[in-house]
Amino acid sequence: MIVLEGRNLTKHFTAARGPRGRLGRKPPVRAVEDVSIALRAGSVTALVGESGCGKSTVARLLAQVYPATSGEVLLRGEPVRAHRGAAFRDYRRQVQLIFQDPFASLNPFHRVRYHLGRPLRIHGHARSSTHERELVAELLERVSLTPVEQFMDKLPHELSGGQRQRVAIARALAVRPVALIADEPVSMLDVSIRLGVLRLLERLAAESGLALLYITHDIAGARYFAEDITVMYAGRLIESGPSEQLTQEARHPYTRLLLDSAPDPDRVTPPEATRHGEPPSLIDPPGGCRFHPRCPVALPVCSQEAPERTELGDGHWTHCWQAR
Amino acid sequence: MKIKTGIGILAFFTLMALFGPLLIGADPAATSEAGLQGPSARHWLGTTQTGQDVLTQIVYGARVSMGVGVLSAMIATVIAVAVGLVGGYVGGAVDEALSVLTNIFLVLPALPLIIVLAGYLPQRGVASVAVVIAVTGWAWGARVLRAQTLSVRRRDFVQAARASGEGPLRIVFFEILPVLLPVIATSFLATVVAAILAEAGLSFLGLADLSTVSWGSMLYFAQNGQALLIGAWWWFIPPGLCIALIGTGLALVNFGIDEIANPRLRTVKARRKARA
Amino acid sequence: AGKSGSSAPPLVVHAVDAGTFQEDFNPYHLEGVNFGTSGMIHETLMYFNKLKPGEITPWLALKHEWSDKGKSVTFTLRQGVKWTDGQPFTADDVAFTFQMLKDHPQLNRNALEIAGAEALAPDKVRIDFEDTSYAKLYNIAGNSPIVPEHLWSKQQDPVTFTNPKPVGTGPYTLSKFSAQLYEMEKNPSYWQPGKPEVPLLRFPAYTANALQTALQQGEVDWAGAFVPDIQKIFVQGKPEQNKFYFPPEGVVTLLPNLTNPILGRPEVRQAISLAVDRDKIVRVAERGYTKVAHPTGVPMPGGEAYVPPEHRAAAFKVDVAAAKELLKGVDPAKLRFTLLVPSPFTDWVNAAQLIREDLAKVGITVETRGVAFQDWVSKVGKGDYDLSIRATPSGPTPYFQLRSMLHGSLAKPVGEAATGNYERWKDAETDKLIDAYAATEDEAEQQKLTQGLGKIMVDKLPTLPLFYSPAWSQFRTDKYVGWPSEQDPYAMPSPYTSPDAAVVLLHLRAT
Amino acid sequence: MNVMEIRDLSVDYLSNSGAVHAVAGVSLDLRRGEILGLAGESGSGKSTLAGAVARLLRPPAAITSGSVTYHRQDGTAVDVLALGGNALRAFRWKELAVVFQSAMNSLNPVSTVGAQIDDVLRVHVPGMSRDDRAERTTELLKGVGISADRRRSYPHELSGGMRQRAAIAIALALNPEIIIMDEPTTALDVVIQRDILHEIRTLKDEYGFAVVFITHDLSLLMEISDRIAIMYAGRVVETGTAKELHRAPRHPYTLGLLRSFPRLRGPREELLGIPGTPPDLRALPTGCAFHPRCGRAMAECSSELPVLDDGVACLLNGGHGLESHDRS
Amino acid sequence: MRFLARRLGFYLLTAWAAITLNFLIPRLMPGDPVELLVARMKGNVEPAAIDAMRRAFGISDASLWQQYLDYLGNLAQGELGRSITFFPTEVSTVIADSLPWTVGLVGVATLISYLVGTSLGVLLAWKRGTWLDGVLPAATFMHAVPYFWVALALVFVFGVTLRWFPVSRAYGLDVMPGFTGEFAGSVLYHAALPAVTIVVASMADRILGMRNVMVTTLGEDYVVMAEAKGLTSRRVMWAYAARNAILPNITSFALSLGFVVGGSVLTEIVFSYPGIGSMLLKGVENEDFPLMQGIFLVISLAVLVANFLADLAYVVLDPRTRQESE
Ligand SMILES: Nc1ncnc2c1ncn2[C@@H]1O[C@H](COP(=O)(O)OP(=O)(O)OP(=O)(O)O)[C@@H](O)[C@H]1O
Ligand SMILES: Nc1ncnc2c1ncn2[C@@H]1O[C@H](COP(=O)(O)OP(=O)(O)OP(=O)(O)O)[C@@H](O)[C@H]1O
Ligand SMILES: [Mg+2]
Ligand SMILES: [Mg+2]
Repeated sequence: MIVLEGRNLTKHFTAARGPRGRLGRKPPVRAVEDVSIALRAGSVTALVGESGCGKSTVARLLAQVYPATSGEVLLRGEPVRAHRGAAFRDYRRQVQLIFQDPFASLNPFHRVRYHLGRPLRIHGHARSSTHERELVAELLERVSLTPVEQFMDKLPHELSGGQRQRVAIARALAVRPVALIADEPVSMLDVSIRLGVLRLLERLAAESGLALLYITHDIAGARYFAEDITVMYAGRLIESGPSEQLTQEARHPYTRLLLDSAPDPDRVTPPEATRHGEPPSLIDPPGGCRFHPRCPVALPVCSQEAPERTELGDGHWTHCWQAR
Repeated sequence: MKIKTGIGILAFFTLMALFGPLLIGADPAATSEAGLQGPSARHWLGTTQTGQDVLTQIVYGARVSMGVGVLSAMIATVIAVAVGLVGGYVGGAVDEALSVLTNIFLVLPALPLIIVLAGYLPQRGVASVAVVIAVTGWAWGARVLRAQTLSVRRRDFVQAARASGEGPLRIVFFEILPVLLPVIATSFLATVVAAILAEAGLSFLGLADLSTVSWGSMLYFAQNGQALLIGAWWWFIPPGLCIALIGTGLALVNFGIDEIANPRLRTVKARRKARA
Repeated sequence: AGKSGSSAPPLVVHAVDAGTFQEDFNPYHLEGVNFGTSGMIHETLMYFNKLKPGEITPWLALKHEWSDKGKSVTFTLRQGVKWTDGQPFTADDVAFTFQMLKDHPQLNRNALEIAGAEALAPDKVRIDFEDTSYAKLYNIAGNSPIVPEHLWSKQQDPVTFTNPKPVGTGPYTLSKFSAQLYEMEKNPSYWQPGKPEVPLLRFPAYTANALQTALQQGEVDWAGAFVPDIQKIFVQGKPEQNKFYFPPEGVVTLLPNLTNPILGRPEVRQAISLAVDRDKIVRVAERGYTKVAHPTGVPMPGGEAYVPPEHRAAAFKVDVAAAKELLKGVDPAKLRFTLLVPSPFTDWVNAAQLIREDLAKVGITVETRGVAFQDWVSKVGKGDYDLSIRATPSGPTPYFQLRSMLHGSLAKPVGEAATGNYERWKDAETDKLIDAYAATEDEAEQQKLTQGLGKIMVDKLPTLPLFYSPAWSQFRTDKYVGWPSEQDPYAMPSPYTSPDAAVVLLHLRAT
Repeated sequence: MNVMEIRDLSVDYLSNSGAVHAVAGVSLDLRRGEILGLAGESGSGKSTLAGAVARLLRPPAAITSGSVTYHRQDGTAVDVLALGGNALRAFRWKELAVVFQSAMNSLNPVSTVGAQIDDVLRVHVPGMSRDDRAERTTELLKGVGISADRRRSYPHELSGGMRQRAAIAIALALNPEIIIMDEPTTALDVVIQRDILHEIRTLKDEYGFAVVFITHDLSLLMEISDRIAIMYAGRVVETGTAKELHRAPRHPYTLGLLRSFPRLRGPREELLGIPGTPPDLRALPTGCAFHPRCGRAMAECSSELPVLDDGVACLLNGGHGLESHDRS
Repeated sequence: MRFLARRLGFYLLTAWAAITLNFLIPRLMPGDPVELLVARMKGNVEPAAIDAMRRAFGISDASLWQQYLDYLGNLAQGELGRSITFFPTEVSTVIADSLPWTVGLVGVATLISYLVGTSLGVLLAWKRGTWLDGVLPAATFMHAVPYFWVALALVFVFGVTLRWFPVSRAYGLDVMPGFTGEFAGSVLYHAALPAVTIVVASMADRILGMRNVMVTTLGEDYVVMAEAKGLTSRRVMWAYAARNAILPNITSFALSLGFVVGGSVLTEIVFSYPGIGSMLLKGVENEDFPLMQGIFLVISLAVLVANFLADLAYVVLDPRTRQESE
């Protein structure tokens, strides 16, 4: 069942601020262009792409942290219109966001109890202080921060990175969402503790039927944790499909390049050595397919026209002239 | 270490301002015919030309000087917090307008403006002087706070609070404000120093209420009485020293706060343990 | 000429505090005009010695004669006087000067009601007034410097004219000007032959502060300034050489606001007067630089003729018991007043403090409040105060001072700015005495009328004299002698008083 | 043929709340012309070790023991820790150069890329003429794939990849024997990272310098390095060739790391990860620092400190592979 | 150039604000200069002459708006009215006479304070942990000392007690202003103590400010890299660390100019220096509206100009802003 869906989402940022106050109007940053993505209950969808390609923007659009320039967000098939008031708070209750950096996403001044208690209060889940306490304990239990009593009164700086991220997850769970968007939830964590957090997310999705969007730049990680992977490049989606199929039989040259470039000690032959150029500017993105300047197999048409979506079966699709 | 010294100095002067007058009891304005006496057992810091006891004046003056400093810093900080937080959090045209206002007050030279304003003041009591100083002294704090608010507002925990459904007021006061407390404290302390100096300057120029004893007015009288020329150093040195000491105390506390926020600034007892 | 003709040393004078000088020598400008312009360059018709009320010395005019019941005065002018550019001084110059004052009220700081001025002969000039002006002789003859018609008539606007190259009839001419120093050298063709003896005057710009150092370091020969500790800073153990003389110049009184119902009661004022220890105020707040005022407020010595004979020896005394007795009938709860003082006047602030202490002893609670000078001016002017301290300047005779303190026409309703009689004294007898004085030319009569005013001062205490305002003057006798003194008060000794300063200079003799 | 030998090196960060033993008794050899990978989690002391070797540590860091010996091509040995003044300055960059994690931060923002290369040449090759220096600058930039006209660009005018290349060009300016690269590609796009790694290899083959490559991305190291050293809590816990480590890791920590990396190809194996959290360096567990997280810890592990012997520091393991880890 | 254009726009707006403020303050505040003048003249003027004088001083009863327009019109022609204190001298003349002294004194002193303070700050940061740290408490203390107190202390020690330096005025009494060595020497001699006051009192801020930024900068990778490159310490310290650390300090320096100017007002008063500060006090004491307004305006505009220059310097020194100006 599709819980949360973004349709043709586009986001242009204007009025960027320079280092010293406003330095005149800048052209818009076309951070996200025409992105459609659907999250299913109980399933993990990965959104993969390089730094700056617009992943977080998609996440924030879905979570309605800011409004889309165009396109719409649908919750259980209903378009979301409200941006304030009770209706919007209701949306907030259903869709939650987890941030990349557990060191930054908890207010250093508030205790764990406050961080978890507030959403319970705001959304009316807690009826009294004792009830709130019980619920907080329950949440801590769910994210395996035990013994619960010990963690409740800690300040963020008294927690390790993995523990903080767990608190952040618990906070998101506190509102009892149906969809959870995790924006690079482990990229700031040490390799050895990443796994625990990811496992927790996986378990939650499976147990509570949450729809989970897992945003990452680590395509190998996505292969392990997501049923579906969607690849993004320079603000656009370029390929999507079931994770195994996508990682093993990628069709878009960028996906392939990504797979080739990812470090892999198991690799038999090292990837060919060519320079691939730089990622494009989002202020003035290349016309046509945005990947064409770096594409090893670009056709003349690639620079003219953006390719339409090509279905490849099993829910695997791509935007590439070569695939047509 | 620094912060301890600073707090020590401040505590000393605060206690002096609060309880000193009770201990001393005497009227700081009381004159006597024992004018211009050097320090002695009876007058620890000597007397002024009109036989007022310098120590008593210093003790009472602490109230006024620190009072003006704290009062105007409080007013200035409230303005700064309001302008900075609102501008930084609300953004858009409001922010633009507040920024321009802030910058205007920032570049206008404060002391000349204070002098001009004070020159017009009909009442030169402690409160009105404090207000004038505050009116010209809030901009720096507002600017720093706005910049900080802008950056804190973008911090993940604020976004997270928003995402979990917190309202704007609660975000400003419960999420952003606590984080800014060190900045507010720093700016408050800096304003206290500036205000004490401004009050002293005004009194020294005779533009504050000279019938209240403050360190600034003591200096005015010392200067008027040519304490320097007649060698009455005990009349002229203590008030200035007190101002400088209190400023030093405040600055030390401030640097201490800075060092907590930015550990790189800490001074290190270096290289002793380095390799042989 | 000064340098070539005489070997006598220059005299360094400090008259007014200034950081820098503006090049302004228009004697009719109020501020900014450089000291010496009146008196040393531009002279008046007569000289009035305020220290000897009634002593009038002919100067540019030899005599005067009233006519038309005091609406007209004719001066006979000295002959042979020359402007420093060589032109002769004539009646036309005098007529021009007064006509100018009539035409430009902005310059008419004495508010003379001039109807016209006419040169009757080269040595005779008549000035007509709208009203009886006997009492204004000082303002006409003693305080209106005469300017040369042949130069000033060419000026478009005498109001803004700065007279950078002043030409006068006085003993000195301007010889050098810069922003921090100007010099005047002796006028070789001055009409008093052989005078002055001082060949060169130097006026360096000193701020109040800088002057103290200069005095201490012996840079200045003649100054008129408040010196906080005159023994240490100026006298420096050489009283025979570094002298000072601070004669009275007006009186400082404790102003009771008579519109206050309690202060309006004479016994309350009497009690206050009895409670205040004026000696202590003079000693502590005024550093002994002045004297306790005579109960009439008339400057003494010098003003004896204007004081009723029975009061000539009177003096204030402190009597707490009597004061308490007087206050018996007054509700003690109502004996609370604020005492308003301009806070920059630090001696008054101290005096107020002492008054507060004294009045507390008789059960009067006083809160002293220091306010900005302009606030004080405005509050006292509008009658918005309980008690205050204020100085009333002296005039050529004590009448001027008493009139300013007591004349009913000056007492404006509370809320309107008054220009005198700030305590708002309303008394028909007082007004009668004052008006009669203005209507007579007879000096004996005038003295008698003034004595009447003195009696009112003593008996009814409309305002409470405290001490005299001292005129400041410090001078060194190593170069020149002949300075005014208590024994010979031939002129105000302060270098900032004109034309007295010129009179002093004309008395100086090289050692 | 070692170009550098580190023996028993320890570095402490002194602070009020006790000394942090960031590097503790590390011994390591760097061979001429090899790429030595240095891996380990955040805070395990990698950068500190590099800083000590390059003599870049500042207070409160203090080298408390050990030696670093540099062997010149002509056979002379140099005690790096004893260098001072001009000798130290000459050692830096002529013999040893450094490339930092983020090029944005390691290039002076207010001077042009060319000027920053020129700076090095001017100081270290005093006889070189201006034109020669300009020529050399161009050549170096070309070598890393930056066109000559970019010489006058300021760092902020270049893209991340170009800046990183420029930093490498600066490192190459004097043909040093050793280049330390401290996470030189972490901030970059994987595609660009790949390009740069390739470039490093090519240049290394051309010039023959040795590289110390620091990262916490073990899979990256396995691909690029000849040999790898794994650090945990300030100590080197295992060294070996990339192949050995890949096939047969001998330290449980190494194994844990390997099993924390998801793989792109092949079957989706179960990822095991490492339980627990990294230790607090101020209060290290006694014995083997890893023992609280180690699934196979024995009683001795908590009391006895294992020494690095034959490439591994673990009591469990006397030189045999922990288990076969060959998955290809 | 866009950056500069925007800044310029801002400064124009601020200048307008200063001008308007200047117009409003005296009109919103109570007080009548003529009454004061009379009170101060102690009987040298008859109260009846007040009205006439009021007219002479150009005190007008026109509507506020009309006054504002007149004021702007006069200002556009550089007319600031006539001073009351120095009537009938034009305010512009008073300012023209006093401004050069202040500009010279404050300019030179600030330059010295900036150069020395910045260098000391750089050095202090560089030599952290050495005996130079002992400068810090002293700087902290100096940072809080009132300008006038420093001035008084210097007067006492070097003027009154030792008599090494003159303690008032701008040049010797007998020196005629002109382009002579004697005059220049005298000016320098007289400026010594006031300049030292400003340098001493304002330098601490520069030292502390520069040190803090510098310390932070020293931790930057590019500085570590510069050191690793084997450059000489001098070069690392100046061309890399200080060169970057100066940038954030430029703005704060420009903004602190307002404080320095304020402090110099007090300094001038202590030293009876014939600059704009002494004039300002005179204006305030005498409720000389036109003079106060004129001086405040000139000071404000001068500080604005200085800030704009700092912005220019910033653009020149920081290539990152230069790019914005394409
Ligand atoms: N508030 C904003 N204003 C202007 N531009 C923005 C804003 N937020 C993001 N951008 C720009 O939009 C583009 C996409 O940003 P986004 O944060 O979505 O990327 P990302 O894929 O999440 O990158 P990363 O992996 O670094 O987190 C970037 O070029 C970024 O600079
Ligand atoms: N200035 C310092 N003061 C105190 N401790 C420090 C300081 N710098 C580093 N440390 C500590 O020293 C240890 C080693 O730090 P180092 O930077 O060498 O680690 P690293 O392995 O390079 O980590 P990363 O992968 O995060 O770069 C860490 O625990 C760190 O907290
Ligand atoms: Mg992101
Ligand atoms: Mg590191």
